[in-house]
Amino acid sequence: MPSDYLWLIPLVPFAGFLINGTMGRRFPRVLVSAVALLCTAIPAILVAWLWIRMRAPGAPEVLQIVSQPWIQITGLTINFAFTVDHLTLIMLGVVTGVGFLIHVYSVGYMAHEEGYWRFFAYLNLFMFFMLVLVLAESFLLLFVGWEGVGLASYLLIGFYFQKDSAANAGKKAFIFNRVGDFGFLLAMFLLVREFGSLDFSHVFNAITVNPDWRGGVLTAIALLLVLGAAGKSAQIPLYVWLPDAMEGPTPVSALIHAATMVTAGIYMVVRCHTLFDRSPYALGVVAIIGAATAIFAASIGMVQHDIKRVLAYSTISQLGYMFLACGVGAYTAGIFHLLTHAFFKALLFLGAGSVIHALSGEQDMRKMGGLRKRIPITFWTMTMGVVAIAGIPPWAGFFSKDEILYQAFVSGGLGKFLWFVGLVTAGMTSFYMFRLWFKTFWGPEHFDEHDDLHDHGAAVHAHSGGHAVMVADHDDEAAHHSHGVHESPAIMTIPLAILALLSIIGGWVGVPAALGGHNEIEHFLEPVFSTGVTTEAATTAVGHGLELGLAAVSVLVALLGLYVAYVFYYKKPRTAAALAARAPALYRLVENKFYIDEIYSAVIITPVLMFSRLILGGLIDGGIVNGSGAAAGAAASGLGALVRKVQSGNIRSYAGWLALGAAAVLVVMVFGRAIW
Amino acid sequence: MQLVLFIIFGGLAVAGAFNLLLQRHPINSALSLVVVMMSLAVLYWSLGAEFLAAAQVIVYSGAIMVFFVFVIMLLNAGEEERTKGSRAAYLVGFPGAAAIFCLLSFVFLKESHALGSSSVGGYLNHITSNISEISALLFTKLLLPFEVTSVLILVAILGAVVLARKEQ
Amino acid sequence: MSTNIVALLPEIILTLTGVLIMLAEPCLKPASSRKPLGWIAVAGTVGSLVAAWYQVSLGVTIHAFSNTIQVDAFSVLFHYVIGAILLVTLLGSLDYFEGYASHAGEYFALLCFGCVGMMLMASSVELLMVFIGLEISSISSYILCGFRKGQATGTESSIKYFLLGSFATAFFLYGIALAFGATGSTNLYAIAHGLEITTTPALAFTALALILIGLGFKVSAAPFHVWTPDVYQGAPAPVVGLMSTAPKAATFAVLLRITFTGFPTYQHRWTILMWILAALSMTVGNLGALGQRDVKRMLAYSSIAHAGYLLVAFTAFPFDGIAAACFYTATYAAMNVGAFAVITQVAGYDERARTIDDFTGLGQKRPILAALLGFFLLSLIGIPFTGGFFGKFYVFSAAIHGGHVWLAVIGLLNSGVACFYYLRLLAAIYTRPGAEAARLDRLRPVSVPAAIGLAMALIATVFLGILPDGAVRFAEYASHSTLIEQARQECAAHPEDCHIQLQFDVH
Amino acid sequence: MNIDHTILTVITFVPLAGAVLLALLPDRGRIMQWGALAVTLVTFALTLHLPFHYDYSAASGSFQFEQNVSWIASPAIRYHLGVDGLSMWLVVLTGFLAPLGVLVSWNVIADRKRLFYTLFLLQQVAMLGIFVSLDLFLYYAFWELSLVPMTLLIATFGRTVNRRRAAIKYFLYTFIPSAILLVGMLWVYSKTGTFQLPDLAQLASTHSISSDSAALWLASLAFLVAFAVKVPIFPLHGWLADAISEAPTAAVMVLAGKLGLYSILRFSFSIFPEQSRHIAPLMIALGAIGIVYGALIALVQKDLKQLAAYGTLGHVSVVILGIFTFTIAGMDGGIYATLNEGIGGGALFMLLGILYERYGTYDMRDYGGLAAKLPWMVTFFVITTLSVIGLPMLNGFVGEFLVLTGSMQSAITHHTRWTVFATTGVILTASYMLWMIQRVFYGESNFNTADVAAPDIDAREHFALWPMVALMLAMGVASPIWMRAIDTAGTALADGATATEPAAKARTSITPEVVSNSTSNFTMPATEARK
Amino acid sequence: MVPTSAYLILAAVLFSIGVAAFLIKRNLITIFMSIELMLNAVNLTFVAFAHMWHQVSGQIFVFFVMVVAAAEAAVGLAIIIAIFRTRETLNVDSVDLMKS
Repeated sequence: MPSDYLWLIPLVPFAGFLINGTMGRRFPRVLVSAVALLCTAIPAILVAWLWIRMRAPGAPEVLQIVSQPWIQITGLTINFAFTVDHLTLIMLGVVTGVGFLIHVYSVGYMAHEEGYWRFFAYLNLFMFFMLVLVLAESFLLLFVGWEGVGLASYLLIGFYFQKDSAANAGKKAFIFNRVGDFGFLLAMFLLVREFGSLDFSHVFNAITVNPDWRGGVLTAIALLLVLGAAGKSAQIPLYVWLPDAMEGPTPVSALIHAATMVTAGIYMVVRCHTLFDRSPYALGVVAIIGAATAIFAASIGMVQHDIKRVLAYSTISQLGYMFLACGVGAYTAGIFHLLTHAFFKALLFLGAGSVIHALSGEQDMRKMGGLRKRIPITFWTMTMGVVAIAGIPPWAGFFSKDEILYQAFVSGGLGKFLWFVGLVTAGMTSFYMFRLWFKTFWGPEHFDEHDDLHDHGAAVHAHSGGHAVMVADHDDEAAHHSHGVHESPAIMTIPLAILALLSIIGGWVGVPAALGGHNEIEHFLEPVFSTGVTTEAATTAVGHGLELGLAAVSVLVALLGLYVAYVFYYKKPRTAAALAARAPALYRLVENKFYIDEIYSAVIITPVLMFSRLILGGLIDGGIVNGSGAAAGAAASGLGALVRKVQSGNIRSYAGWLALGAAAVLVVMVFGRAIW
Repeated sequence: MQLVLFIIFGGLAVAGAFNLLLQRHPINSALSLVVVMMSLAVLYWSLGAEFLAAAQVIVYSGAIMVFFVFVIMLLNAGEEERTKGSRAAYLVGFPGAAAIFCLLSFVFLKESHALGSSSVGGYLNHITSNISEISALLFTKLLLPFEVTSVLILVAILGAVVLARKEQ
Repeated sequence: MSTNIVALLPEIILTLTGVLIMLAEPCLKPASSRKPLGWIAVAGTVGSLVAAWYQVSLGVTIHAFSNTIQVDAFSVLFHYVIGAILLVTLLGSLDYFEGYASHAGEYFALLCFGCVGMMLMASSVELLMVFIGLEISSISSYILCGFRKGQATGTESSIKYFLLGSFATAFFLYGIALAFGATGSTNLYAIAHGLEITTTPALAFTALALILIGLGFKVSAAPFHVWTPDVYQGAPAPVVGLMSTAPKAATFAVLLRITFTGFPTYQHRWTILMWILAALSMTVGNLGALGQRDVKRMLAYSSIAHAGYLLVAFTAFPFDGIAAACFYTATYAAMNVGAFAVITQVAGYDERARTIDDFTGLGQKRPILAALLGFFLLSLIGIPFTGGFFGKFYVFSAAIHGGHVWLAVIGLLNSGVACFYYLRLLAAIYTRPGAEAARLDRLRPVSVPAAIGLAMALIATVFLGILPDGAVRFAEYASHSTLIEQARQECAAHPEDCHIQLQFDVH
Repeated sequence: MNIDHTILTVITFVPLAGAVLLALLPDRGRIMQWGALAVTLVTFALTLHLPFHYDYSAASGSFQFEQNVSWIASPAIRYHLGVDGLSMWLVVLTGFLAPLGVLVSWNVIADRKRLFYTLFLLQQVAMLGIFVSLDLFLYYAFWELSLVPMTLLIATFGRTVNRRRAAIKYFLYTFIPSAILLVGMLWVYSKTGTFQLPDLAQLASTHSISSDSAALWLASLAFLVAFAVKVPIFPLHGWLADAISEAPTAAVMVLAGKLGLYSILRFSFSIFPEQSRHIAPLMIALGAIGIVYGALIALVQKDLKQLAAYGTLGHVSVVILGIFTFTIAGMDGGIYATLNEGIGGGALFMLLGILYERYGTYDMRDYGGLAAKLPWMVTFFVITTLSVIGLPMLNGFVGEFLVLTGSMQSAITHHTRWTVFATTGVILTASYMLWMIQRVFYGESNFNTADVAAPDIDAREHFALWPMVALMLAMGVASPIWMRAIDTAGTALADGATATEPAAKARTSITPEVVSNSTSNFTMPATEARK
Repeated sequence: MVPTSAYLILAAVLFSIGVAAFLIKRNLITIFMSIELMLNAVNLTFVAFAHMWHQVSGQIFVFFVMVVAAAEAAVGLAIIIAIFRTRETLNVDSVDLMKS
């Protein structure tokens, strides 16, 4: 049958992983990268072809293939089954497309790293699991991908495993994801209990055929799924792992922690929209979590100095947007923003990577500035990204963000409030992005010049062990470069360019009717959200005027953010510090990320460890469990000593015992019945 | 008649026994044991066991006790010194002994009516047939024990030889 | 051949052997080895075993000497056990005295005579006969205990055993006297019959109580066990091997006959007593062994415990109980005599190895001896596929079938406690030897006869563990043979209510 | 001729023959290793006969490869062997682990090799015997026999000075309950007159073992406690940590789990069905607690083996939780998880052993940054870890998932709470395993072990480890191969198909008020909402 | 006319005194004598019962007891002599090398 090749989409990267993972160590770098790129290019091509096939008129809306059963017991069967609908198509596109670009970029970025083969093997492994995730036809298979990407991210974050911080970050990421999985698993158990199956089609059909089945256990399932999503997509309260994940190489941050993996949560929620539609309560929770995360993360992002962390918090906040969208039932908007965000955030990260590469490892924005002439391509491409995320038309970010805000506004209940939060967040976003932009590319140069760069770089790398080779390489680079700060090679800049382009035009697929477009993506996804018509109705009812008004407002807010950033970090660079000095406590609070990590460790981790060590390990295990056995032994030997005390060795005493025993026996025999 | 004999010699036996208990010198104990045996012989006779009475006098007080006295002399055992042995002997033993006695006598008294009482002399009033019956029984019905006793005595002799002979 | 001779054949052969040895002894030069005498004893033992086999091959119950002894499968079984024990002991101690000026001749003779007494006990149904047999076996073991007159411990164990033994014998006799008083006879069947019509039941209880006290002492059942550790510790190893098994077997035979044949009327009473004695013996024995360093002493306590296991069988229904007791006696004899045979080899006449530490490293120095000892210890613990396991299993299943679940619980918990000290010895054997293991180097190589003896014990233990079917059948046959005889006697007493089936499928 | 009727005997006693052979061979050079390896490989090959000739279509609860001959006339004991879906794979697993055990002991056991390998093979005999015997007496014989070689292995080849203490502790801990178990067995026999498991199961199903319910209760407890100690179940695990941290790797690989769990499934469940169901809530609670408890204590261990020991406690508790739900998913998952425990735990202990072989310490604080030096080692370690923490596509996940699914399905309301509690184990397990990985392999290299010249995994160890890894992947991806047989057994043991019947089928008939009250507490199971 | 029980109780008295003597006396020989005393008590019982049952078998039993007593005396005293040889004392309390 024709869609068998669906299998190839995930399996090819897996093959790549196997090849590089087992033999890569002995391969030359060229070969490694060739394998890796090939194994990501092929799926991309396949997806493109698939796309074409499914856009073709009369093409089935859903492709499904079922293969061997994976788990099969009486009463429950779980198959290896893939399904492709339009939602999947979009995800596939993002994953393979952006994924491929980032692979290309990595070839340049990682060129001098040791463990090159390892890196690409892991990347391919990630691609495999990510594709399984989006293609899965059952909750459990989705969970496979879900865990798999978690694993890949664990391995990649801990890529510089000699660095304790890196290893820690990897562990942290995995464990926080596990907390999410805890929810996901429980949701699946409940699903099995309620539906006896984990296939999407089966479950969702079962729900749709019971129109009056709302809330109840569905809410439970939905909330548990939300917990899972929060873990994967770094939402409150489980977002803390994402900033630390920046310990990984920058392409990893771009691919996994910006474009693809972290959006898995949103994808999952959207995939289960049938379920969520039946549980307004859960949806409300989603929306609130989203909004809260968005503004919270943005506020932290405003004061970070590490360029990658700024981007990380911005990612969290953007993911919050998407959650918000899902929460108000605007799944399309969520996916739309997911799409555009994939483009510009990937772009931003890669750009940041390029900057770091240029400064040979420097990540602190306070040590940057004035780079726009040194690395023009990076500058221009990154500018595109900044503008896009800031939400200035006609860049991609504007359309998707605006859609979300609009949908939030028109959704009843908390809608207005959510909209306001989103709006504020938009302002903050544009502020901290431009702050980054100004601090990095404008103003005086704070980075050290070429001559003493090495020691500095060495200093940087000494603490980040993995780069050792890179430093060495920079010496001879320095030989034929005029100065240490240099533009990245083409293999890195080309992906940047492409992504820049995408983050300009990417949004045009979703131009709302109000702006004279006709929201293709909406129609494209319609078969998936056949239930999403409600929001559609709202649009027409309210009319375009409102939509335009809101758009204008958000644009203004964005520009305001731009202006403030301009004033603070270009016009009068002191004002920021002055402002910070005005409210030092607040500033410190925000700069230290509201001490969330500390709170977690103080409230949860330390008590748990103490409890285990003292109560469980010491009292129960050492005391009761082992103590009881020892006590029994002591009692036995004590009695034994008693018995041996009788054995005084003196004949007369023995005779005494005999006499006593005799008397006892006589008593028993004579009065036996009576005393028995 | 019976009663008188019983009271006199029973009392004598008990007295002898107590004397054995109280005397500190083995010889005195031995002699008091002889007294007990003699008085028991009388009681045997009064119960119509004339043969046993004789045997008691000859074998027991004659042979065995002489043997005892002989060994006492041989090892010239003197006054037994009051070493303090184990307290268990007293703390445990005497209650035990007392209990044994009480239980036994309790049982005997309980059953005394069923046991009836006995008149002087045997149920056969001429001694010869008593002995003849004993011998008859001994060589017919209880032949085997009688024969086997020889083995017992053989063992005893062996033992005496093995144990008492000085290692060279 | 007259029935009397047939009935007494094994005993006669042994007696003659003993006498022959005593006659031969003076003919040998004082300095020369006494081994030949030992060989004579071995030959005699084999002969008596053959005779026992001949007896059982007749397949009928023989009453001889006007009902003083009764030779049935039951007594033959015990004859086998006692004879086998004697054989292993003799083989093990053939060259035990080599190089020591000692009365080896008398030793062999005494062993033979002692076993004559035990065999008589096993087959007699007349308390007088039992008493004589008991005295023969006891006196000979008194002497054997003190055989190494050099050591103070030897004579001490001898005197302890002697005084306390006679003390207990007095109780036993008293019991017989009262039994005689209650029933007017000392023949078990007569007693059984008399008890049904006796007018003085209390006397009968007391009689049985006193008899059980006396015999309880002989089998070292708590609370009459006090003598055991001291006596065993002081006595020579082979003698302990013998007297911890053979006299006990004989005494248990007597106990079985007295309780089940003589006093079945009062079973409801003595079951209680047996229950208590069993529980007490098991517990006391195992607990006492816990802290022991001296191996023989430890095994003494363990023998107390095993007496307890055996007493458990008395609480079961007659048929199961007797069968189980017979089987367990056999297995216990096999493994215990085996263990002591090994210890004899290791310790030797001069008691090189006394404490557990002295056995450290045996596994290195003498792997085979160590393996054998280990095996016997495992059997004593009751590890499956050894006789000890099936024996325990059989006994306790009988008890549980008799409804005494809690006794079984106590017993098996005890066997758990018991592991501890057996394992300590086992672990010592298999830990790497230190400097103290030097004395093990002076070990003589195991002589051929000793090896044969060990092999016999080993084979018996393994066989009883893995293929116990035949043994079980024989035990059941024995049990049946005595019970059926009892039934016959009752029929003779009052023929009206006589309903018993007189055949039992031997195979 | 058809070997099917004797194959089990052959499988069981080939190692015995091997043991005897080794005992006779001279202990020179590598004779012992090669001999043991050959024997175990042959045994493994023989065990493979079972899955290939197993009749998967046979009715559930029926035994195959049976051999049933009279052994002892009275008490009626028969030499009765046979396997079903429950025991077959356990037999194969036992056969599979043995050669690996030999391989990992290859150099570690330097002297007294003969003793070691003889005991090792005897241990295998006992375990195989336990899995194949269908006669209670025979089973018990093997059960007790299995104690001896293990105890001697610990006492003789233990790691530290208190090896003897640990050995005796292990022995007593398991022997005393077994003694009580014997009483229970004998009681059952005295009531029924048979030791044959099928007959007993038959009688039990018709409630005709005994009418005395109190006695039945005691007997069932006697069985359960004995098994629970062997497993071990939560409060009864006193021996585990000591025994594991002392015992040599090859012994540890087979120390915990299988035997006890199998015995519960086979004997407690079929002889005391009602009692087992009545006590299920307690056992489920203990299982759930055990999961979290083991994980939490493992979290704070400094000693790698202690950590693994408490981890083991957690994993066997998962099985307990599963099987006592009496749902099909729980049963199948539990049995599957038993196999996984053997493989995952075995692999983990092998790796620890290999590590110890290199560095001579189990103390985490002496390790660090080994990943750079031992790439293969870290690879195996990570894979094993992932299997242990239940990453999908590896074996651990399938069992764990089914178990928890089952416990969520099981018909008693408050199980939902325990399920949630137990599921937290997912987090904690990951925590301590990753913590260990990081402490040992990542970060700066530790000065205690930095200068030790340690080679990476060598060929022999590759031979030992690859089968494990391959099996982890295979059992994670292609579980039906194993599940086919297991499912028949699981279905026979579980409470029929009711528990797995999905609620949605009945949803159409839901009345509004029921919906409203099921809204009020959503943990209420479908089974109730249905009426 | 004396009730049989009187004889029995007399025997019991003697027996108990024998037991007590065994417990009290220090000298091995004396202890041995107390055993003889106990045996005599038993004999008295036998004779009394023999008289009661009009059966001589009881008397014969006594006869055998005497024989056995003689044998025991021979062995016992031999042992005592051996003891005396090894430790030059007859005090029972000094015979406790082996204990616990």
